[in-house]
Amino acid sequence: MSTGTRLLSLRGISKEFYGNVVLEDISFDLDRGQIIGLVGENGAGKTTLMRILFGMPVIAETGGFNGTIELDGQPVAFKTPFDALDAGIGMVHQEFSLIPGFSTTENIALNRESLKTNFACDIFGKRMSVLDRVTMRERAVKAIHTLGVKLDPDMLVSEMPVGHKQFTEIAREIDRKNVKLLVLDEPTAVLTETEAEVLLSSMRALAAQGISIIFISHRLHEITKVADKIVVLRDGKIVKDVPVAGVSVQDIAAWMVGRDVKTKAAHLSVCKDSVYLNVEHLWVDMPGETVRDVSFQVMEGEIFGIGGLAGQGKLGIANGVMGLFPAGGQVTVGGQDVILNNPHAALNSDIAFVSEDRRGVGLLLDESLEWNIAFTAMQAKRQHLIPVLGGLFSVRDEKSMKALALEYIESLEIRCTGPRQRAKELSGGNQQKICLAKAFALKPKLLFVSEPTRGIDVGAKAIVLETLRAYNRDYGMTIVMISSELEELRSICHRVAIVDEGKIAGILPPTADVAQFGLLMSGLGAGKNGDAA
Amino acid sequence: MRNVKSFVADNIVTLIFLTITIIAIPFSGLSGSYIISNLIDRFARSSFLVFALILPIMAGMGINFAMVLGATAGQIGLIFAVDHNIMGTEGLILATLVGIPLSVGLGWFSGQVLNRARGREMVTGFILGYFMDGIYQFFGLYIMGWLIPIRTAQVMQIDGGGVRNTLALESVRGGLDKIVSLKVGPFSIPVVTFAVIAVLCLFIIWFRRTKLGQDMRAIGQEQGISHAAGINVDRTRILAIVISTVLACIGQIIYLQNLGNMFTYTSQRQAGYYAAAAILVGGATVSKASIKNVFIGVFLVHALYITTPLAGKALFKSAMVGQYMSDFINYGIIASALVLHAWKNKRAADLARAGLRMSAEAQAAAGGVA
Amino acid sequence: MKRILKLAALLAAVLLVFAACSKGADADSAPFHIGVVTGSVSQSEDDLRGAEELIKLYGDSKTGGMITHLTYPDNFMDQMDTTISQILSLADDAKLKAIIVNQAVPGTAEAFKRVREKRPDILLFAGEPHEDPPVIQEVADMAINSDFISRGYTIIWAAKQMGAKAFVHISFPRHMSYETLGLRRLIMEQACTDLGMQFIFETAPDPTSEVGVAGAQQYILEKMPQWIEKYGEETAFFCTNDAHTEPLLKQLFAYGGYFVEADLPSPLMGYPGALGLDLTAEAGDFQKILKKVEESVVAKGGAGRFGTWAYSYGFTVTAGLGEYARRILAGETQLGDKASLNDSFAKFTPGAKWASGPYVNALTGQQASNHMLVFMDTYVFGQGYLPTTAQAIDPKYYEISVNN
Amino acid sequence: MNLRSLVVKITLAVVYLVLAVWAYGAGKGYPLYIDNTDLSKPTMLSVVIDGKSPVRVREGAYTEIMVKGARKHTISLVLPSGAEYRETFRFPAGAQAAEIRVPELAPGSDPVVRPVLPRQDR
Repeated sequence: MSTGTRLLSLRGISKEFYGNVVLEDISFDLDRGQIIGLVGENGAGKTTLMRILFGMPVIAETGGFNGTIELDGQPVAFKTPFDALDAGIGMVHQEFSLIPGFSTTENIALNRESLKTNFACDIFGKRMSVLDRVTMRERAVKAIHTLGVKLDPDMLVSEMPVGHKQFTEIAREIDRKNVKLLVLDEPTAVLTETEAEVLLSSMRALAAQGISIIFISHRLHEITKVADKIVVLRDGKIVKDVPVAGVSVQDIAAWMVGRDVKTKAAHLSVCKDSVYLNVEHLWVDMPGETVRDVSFQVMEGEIFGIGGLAGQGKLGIANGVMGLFPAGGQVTVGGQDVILNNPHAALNSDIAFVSEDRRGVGLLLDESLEWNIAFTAMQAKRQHLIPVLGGLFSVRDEKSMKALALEYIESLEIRCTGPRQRAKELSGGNQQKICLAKAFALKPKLLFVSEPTRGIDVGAKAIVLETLRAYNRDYGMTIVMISSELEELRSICHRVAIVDEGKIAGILPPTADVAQFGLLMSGLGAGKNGDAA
Repeated sequence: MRNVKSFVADNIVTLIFLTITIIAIPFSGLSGSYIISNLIDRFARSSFLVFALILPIMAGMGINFAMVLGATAGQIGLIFAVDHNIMGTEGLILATLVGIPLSVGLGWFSGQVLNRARGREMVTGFILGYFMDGIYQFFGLYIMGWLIPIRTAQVMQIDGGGVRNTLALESVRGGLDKIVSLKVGPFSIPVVTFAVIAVLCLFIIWFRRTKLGQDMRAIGQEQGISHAAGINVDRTRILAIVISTVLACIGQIIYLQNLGNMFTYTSQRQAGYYAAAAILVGGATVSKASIKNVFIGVFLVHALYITTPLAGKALFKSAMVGQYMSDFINYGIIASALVLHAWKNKRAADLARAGLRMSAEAQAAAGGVA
Repeated sequence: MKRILKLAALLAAVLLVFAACSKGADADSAPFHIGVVTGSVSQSEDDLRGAEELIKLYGDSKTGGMITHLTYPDNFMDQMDTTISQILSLADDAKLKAIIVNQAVPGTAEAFKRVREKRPDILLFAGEPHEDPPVIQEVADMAINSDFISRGYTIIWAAKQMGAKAFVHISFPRHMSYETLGLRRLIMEQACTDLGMQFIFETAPDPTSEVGVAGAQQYILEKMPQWIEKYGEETAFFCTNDAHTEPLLKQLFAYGGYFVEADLPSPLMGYPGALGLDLTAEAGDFQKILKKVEESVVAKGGAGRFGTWAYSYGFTVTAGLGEYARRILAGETQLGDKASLNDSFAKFTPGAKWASGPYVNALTGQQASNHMLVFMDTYVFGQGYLPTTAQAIDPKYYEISVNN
Repeated sequence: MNLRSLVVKITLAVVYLVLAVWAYGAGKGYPLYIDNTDLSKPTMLSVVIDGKSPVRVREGAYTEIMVKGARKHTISLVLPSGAEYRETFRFPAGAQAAEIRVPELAPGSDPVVRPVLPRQDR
């Protein structure tokens, strides 16, 4: 399918954000009619690379990039995405950018409508032209035909199945004049198996017509099926750039995750046999992290890890159980039903939650540390309050709040000037510790921690993980830890569940092969791989 | 059954007011011919103003309460025409010609402000209306008579400063309605006014088919996506408001030529309010409106305005309580329409969620644990 | 679209059904109906009580009587639409032959025009019009205002009869800039000169200014003793503002002095507050109210020193215009009969007579025969009616103008 | 295209202005004073101008009626007796207002339409 003529060359692309290197010396080539599979974990640099290719303003705003991009042998530097579009590069994003109330045709021709000028244009400009719907429909039909799929050109997007939306997006890019290169970012993530098959075959059809495709996906078997060659990114570097022939899904998963990390044998407590947390058919309507149907069990005294790629729903689980987003299903803790959609009820059932959104939900940034630590305990358990007038209302017990704060400042090694310092003056790692302290102050039997090490330095990371481990070991606290960092989960958890598309793809022991985790994340092997539960 | 339920839920606002009207009609004791002739009159009078709301709703800006600015421009045009003693249809044409440039300017201004108040367009528009009140009073009471001399005694305040409170529009009264007045049985139909309204309908239908109309529909649904597709969102929103403001200007002139009297400093305030009530009762929401909504809304709201005071009187045996009840209903319309709109939004979200729930439950029934 | 048509069809059907029904149930005996439109209790209670008095006399049209009563909206400045359609709805009744609007708020003239176009046979009366005199004169068969010009003379005349030697006029610039009030002050000054009395103008704070009603009343309370000391006890006081009236009366009872009548005279104006009377039991019955106020005034030693109109002006205008319309329709009199108009008003004010004169356009000097200025006899507590309406007023007073 | 657009815009602006000027000229109202003051035998009468709704003029009074434009106007007087006098007149050139004396019109003599100078006192 590759015609052998070079379309795109990336040479030595590097990019750093405020001293943080995200891309380092990226070079690869793409021929006409070639499909490249671009894979890598979250944060590996795929998104940044595509932003550079498209000339997104955010790149220039953060200091530009090094290296050169050549299109058709000519060096190009796009200032805006519109320049890239004009040069014949189309991009289909993971999130749909379709107007829901518009038909397929209207979306395909969005802002490129065929127009018929009239008298009013002479007065008020060409936006007064009337749409030429007949021509627009012809264009849409042609683009759909090129794509080789069945799409009703008159159907409203809001009434379409998800797959059709994806095709509409691609058809929109094809409808452009002289489109040479398509970037498809996780186009199959929302598709059913059959729909994905259709998409893959239409990708091949496009390639046959000389359109090159950069295909980003975490479904590795799709990559092996459709791509001509594969480029694996890890930590901002290209770790592999090979033709796809003979490469197995397991190989790619291992390249992606990296096989050189050895799991530390953790000092784990022994968990009891009784089930402490039981989740059945949980659904959560959390924007961007929809949980569709999740069931799992956590033993008393266990540290249970939940991993998976961003947007697959792992964050939704904790937020749903804690009542922060509309949810449904059955959740029992220690034999008691948890009333969903009611944060207060959740707190009262001896569950605490350390949110991934530290600054938004977790902390009262303008308040003192003692306030922050005692706040939830005060609200939920009415602790640290002195009743006045026979309990008619209460005042804060400053003394006990201070004692509480000092206790946690010491035990968690929070670096601060004292319990009266304001939360926003602390570093990220110390803020995270405050969040933990706040949760610990409730003396929960079950703790949900969401992304506890996100955005904090290595030293703080270690303390946070060690603290969790210690509370688990010393107090028998059951912990559900949600993290994007697989290694972290493997280093601390008894078992690790991987969430994919709002469902549990599988549960593995931390000692399982890293490639197995990679497969689960890639939407493969559900049920097939050793379920350790 | 499900269809009926869904139909009721989708048209709840319209149905509620239809029910109230149907109940009020017999109690009011008014004759059908009176109600119909009054409806014709009110229809001609106020439907143009209501049309001014369609485009901003289409562009996702909610109800343009800032249309009060356009109404003000129309009134300034009328003051000009009356002060210069331009009578009849010509007076209205002149008032419109004076009002249009003013309303374009004011519309551009309010479009700018509303762009800076994204997501809070309606309340900002409301406040803009009050802000305009101040400027307008300054203009009417101070600039007029000082910078712009007042030529006609009937326009001037008794003490000589500014435009008087109640302006008799005798010279332009019926300047549109009475060009051709068709008698059909007991009813007289202002043919030209209806023709103007028909032309406006055609304009709106045509406009929706233009590139600009398509862009407004697009940004009305998804600003971010439209922006990414290269549509100049800010400019399009401003244009929507400008057109709305100009239509409000013409609408107010049509309204006042029918009424024949103008409270110089308060008439414009009601413009946005009543138009909003009408379009909401007609089944429009703050995000979706059509010509059909305007017609149904104007019809229902005015049927209500005509009948409730008398129905209230008959029910409570007191003229005063009847008046209070009609006030209560009139003012309740917007509030309840907005509340019902919020309820509908919530229902839509619940419906979407129900899909999620059903799929989870279906899985559960199948005994499948992923 | 289809369902919309269905809805419309349904509504049209309902309209027609009820149109048919409402016509059928017509079994009343009254030869004609009279429509009365007033404000509500919160806006102008006396006007509304006048309409209720008419219903008491002639019955509600719903129950076979003569009177159909409606109210215009409280916020009539915002709802001209409603005012117009309320008045217009009266014309829907084929038996209705007269419409009385008191007070004729803005929109009345427009409504009258529309009624005329549909039903030229209906008599249109406007009480206390808010719109410009020429506007209302053009459309109404009769418009009624309080006669501020004649009273400029008669109040002074009455003060002299009661025994006053000086006349103090209390007001403030905002009121004095109103044409009617400013003109009356000039007429009063002239009348004082002619009747040999001293005229004094005193300024008091405007209750709508930042001092508020309380501040303005406090000012009167504090100033009155000084004024009475300065001008003597044989001085009559008059104020243009309602809020000033109560403290003025209070101090007059305490320190002496005369009070002829208020700007909008009624036994309810100022007296109940100044005397600490509770008149809820007597509401609407002016003879009882008058009696109770009088007893109290006499008890405080105010006999012969305090006056008022014995009946409320708003009440009498509503009821009197209704009576006048009824007489015309019944053929007992005809439109334009001044004596009958006065008599119609007097029917509701036993003991007090009314006088009326045509409105004169100050600019053109033209008389409007369908716009009457009316006033009634002054009642002096402990003494009885003064024949103010019987006084011949020198025409020169009508020629006084603010501009020269 | 650009030139064409410019021409269309200019034309539109011109049409706008022409329309405004026309409306101003054609719609300008002039007061007509109907003088009914010195009829030897006073009667109320109604005046119909240009077929509009009748205006009542009381005995011994004069009335101001606005007429639109300086073109030809038709005036007809209807006495209570039913007698009707109809007359057509053109507004005197340059006049700001005009006066019609009923006594001279009613008996059928030449219509007396007198130009009136602008009133200075307002």
